[in-house]
Amino acid sequence: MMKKMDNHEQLRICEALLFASDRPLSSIALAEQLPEGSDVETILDELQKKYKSAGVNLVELAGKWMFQTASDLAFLLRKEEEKERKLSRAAVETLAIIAYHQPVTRAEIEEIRGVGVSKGTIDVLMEAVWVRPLGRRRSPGRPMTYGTTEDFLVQFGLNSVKDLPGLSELKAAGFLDNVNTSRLNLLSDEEPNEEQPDLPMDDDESSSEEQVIS
Amino acid sequence: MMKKMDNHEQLRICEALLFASDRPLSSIALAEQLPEGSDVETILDELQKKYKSAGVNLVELAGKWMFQTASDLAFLLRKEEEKERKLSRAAVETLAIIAYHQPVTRAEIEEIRGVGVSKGTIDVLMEAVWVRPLGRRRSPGRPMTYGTTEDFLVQFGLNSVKDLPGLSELKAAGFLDNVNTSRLNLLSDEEPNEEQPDLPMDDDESSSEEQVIS
Amino acid sequence: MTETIDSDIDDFETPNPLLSKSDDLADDERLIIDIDGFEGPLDVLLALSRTQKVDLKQISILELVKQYLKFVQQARALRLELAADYLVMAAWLAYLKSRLLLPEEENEDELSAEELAARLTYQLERLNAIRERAAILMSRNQLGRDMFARGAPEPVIVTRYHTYDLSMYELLKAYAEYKTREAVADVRIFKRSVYTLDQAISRLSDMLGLAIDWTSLEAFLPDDIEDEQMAKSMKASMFSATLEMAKIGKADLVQKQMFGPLFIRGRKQQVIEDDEENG
Repeated sequence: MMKKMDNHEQLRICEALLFASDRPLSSIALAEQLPEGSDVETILDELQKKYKSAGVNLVELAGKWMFQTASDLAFLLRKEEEKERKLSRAAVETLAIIAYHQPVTRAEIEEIRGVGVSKGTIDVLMEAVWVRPLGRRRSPGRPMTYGTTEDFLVQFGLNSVKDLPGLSELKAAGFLDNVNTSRLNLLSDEEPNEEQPDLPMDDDESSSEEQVIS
Repeated sequence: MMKKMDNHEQLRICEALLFASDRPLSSIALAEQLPEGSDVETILDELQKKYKSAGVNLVELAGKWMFQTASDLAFLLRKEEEKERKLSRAAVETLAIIAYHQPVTRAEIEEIRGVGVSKGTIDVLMEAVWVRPLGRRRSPGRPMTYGTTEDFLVQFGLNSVKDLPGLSELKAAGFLDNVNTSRLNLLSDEEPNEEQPDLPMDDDESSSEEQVIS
Repeated sequence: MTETIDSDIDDFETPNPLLSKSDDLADDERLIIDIDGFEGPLDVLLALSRTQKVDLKQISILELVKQYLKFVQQARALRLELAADYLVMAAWLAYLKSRLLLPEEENEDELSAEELAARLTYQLERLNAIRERAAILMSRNQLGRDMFARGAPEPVIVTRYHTYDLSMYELLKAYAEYKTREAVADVRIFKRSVYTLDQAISRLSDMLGLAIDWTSLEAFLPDDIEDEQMAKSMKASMFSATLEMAKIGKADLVQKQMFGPLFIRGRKQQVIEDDEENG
């Protein structure tokens, strides 16, 4: 049907598909709609430039692409009346710990916060589809580990968890080292955190991409 | 705050508002978001021109404005999916009876099967393009007769319905193992279609080509 | 940023107002404890550390320990229920305090007081760091709040076609099954010609009256039966009848050789008695 499709036509197709969607689309999904051999990356690059100063921008989120309103117009579009997801302090803190430490167990979250995680906290984050179980860790008790979702990245405008603000500083300061979850760790005479050979990541359930942080 | 807003900025705002809106917006609604004295109509005109040859167009519908996928790209939003379905037992049996007894009316199929044939059963066979109406019988009520199609022959690798194995061949092939042959012979029809003198084909509606069988 | 976000940040950044440093108040008074406002002992320690007005790294752990122990003391004085977490921390801090105050003994097996203190500092710093990141994260422009996706997405409409597959085998099997069913359904059982046992007994009784001497069973059978099946049935029933008659004592039976003819003779007296009974 489309034996000879010029660049402009390919751009229009990507434009239409991305415009029609309210979710990010992968370049692979876009390529499927283009003639074989099309250079999707270049087209996306052109498209991004085309919309650079428009009221709508093409952004890369969670490794995918979507149009969204320009961030500088937020003052105009912000929906105050929209029920703001009012997260508790504990939930926000737990979300941050999960984002920066993923894959992380509940015990580790508790250790970092120095207090028990109430049952509802992780539930709320899962309900918001910002957090999901990543699989069980291969350690005694096989505890569940948690990580963030694609929705989380999209919501907070991140292309990947590697783009979390201040990630490298946290890492450099040693704050993302393994968390010693023995509750008596302050009293124990062992070096904190050094040896945790019993907590290798579980990779049968969680995909490797989730482990970018550690 | 926006004391001096240039035309481009106003255009961006309209662009973002129209993009983010879940329904078409009137120029009045748009004007409310712009500095007083803004010329919304001109802005909309410009915006429409900007998107004229894009993958999305700005269209006016019932006096309101909205973005819409360019009509020549609408095909992108339509997908056709093939899904294989299984025929019910009743459908397979009905198909077999139609094949062996065509042209046959629904009432005759019911009589042969000893059970009612639902409308859906023949519909499914027609959807599969294996069965089609052959015409009406010249008998009271002028019932529709059914027969098999070209597609049916192709599906089963037959040159003609006469190539369907007869009862004795079925028996030899082991299909009728549990049946007393003498009794079967008593009931014999069973070269397919050969003797159907009491079922003259209707030829006012069905063209002769449809009477491949008789 | 929205006000909501600002208040989120406030939650993290400002110490609990009840703990905030107000120099015009005595210690006892400003340490009015609102346990509900804290998220565990580390949270309390972080809040207390802010009163030192120095970077966490430079904080005086000894001072912090004293503050915490005082905090717990106050809570107890006010009979506030403290969660176990707070008490475990208090116990550990008391231990740390003693270690910090006593001259260090060289002990290879134990961590030094400084190392223990460093460990506490590390935990406080780590929690503080993640809180700062949480605040930054929440203050980012968010989709659905600051930026928006297409409000009226145009869905991809999927039309499904159904395809069917059927093999010749399945088709023939279905036809064969129907044929089989039809054959089975068509079995008719005809009424067989049967000479019943009752009929035979009645016939035998009547005829035994006439035959006082030994008579062959064959003689009791009618010779005008053309239906072979009927004849067989009659023979069988008559045989059964003789056995029945012999059993109730109305007849005697004799067979001189294997497969030889069967001879029957009526028993008169019994018949009479029987007649009396019947009468």
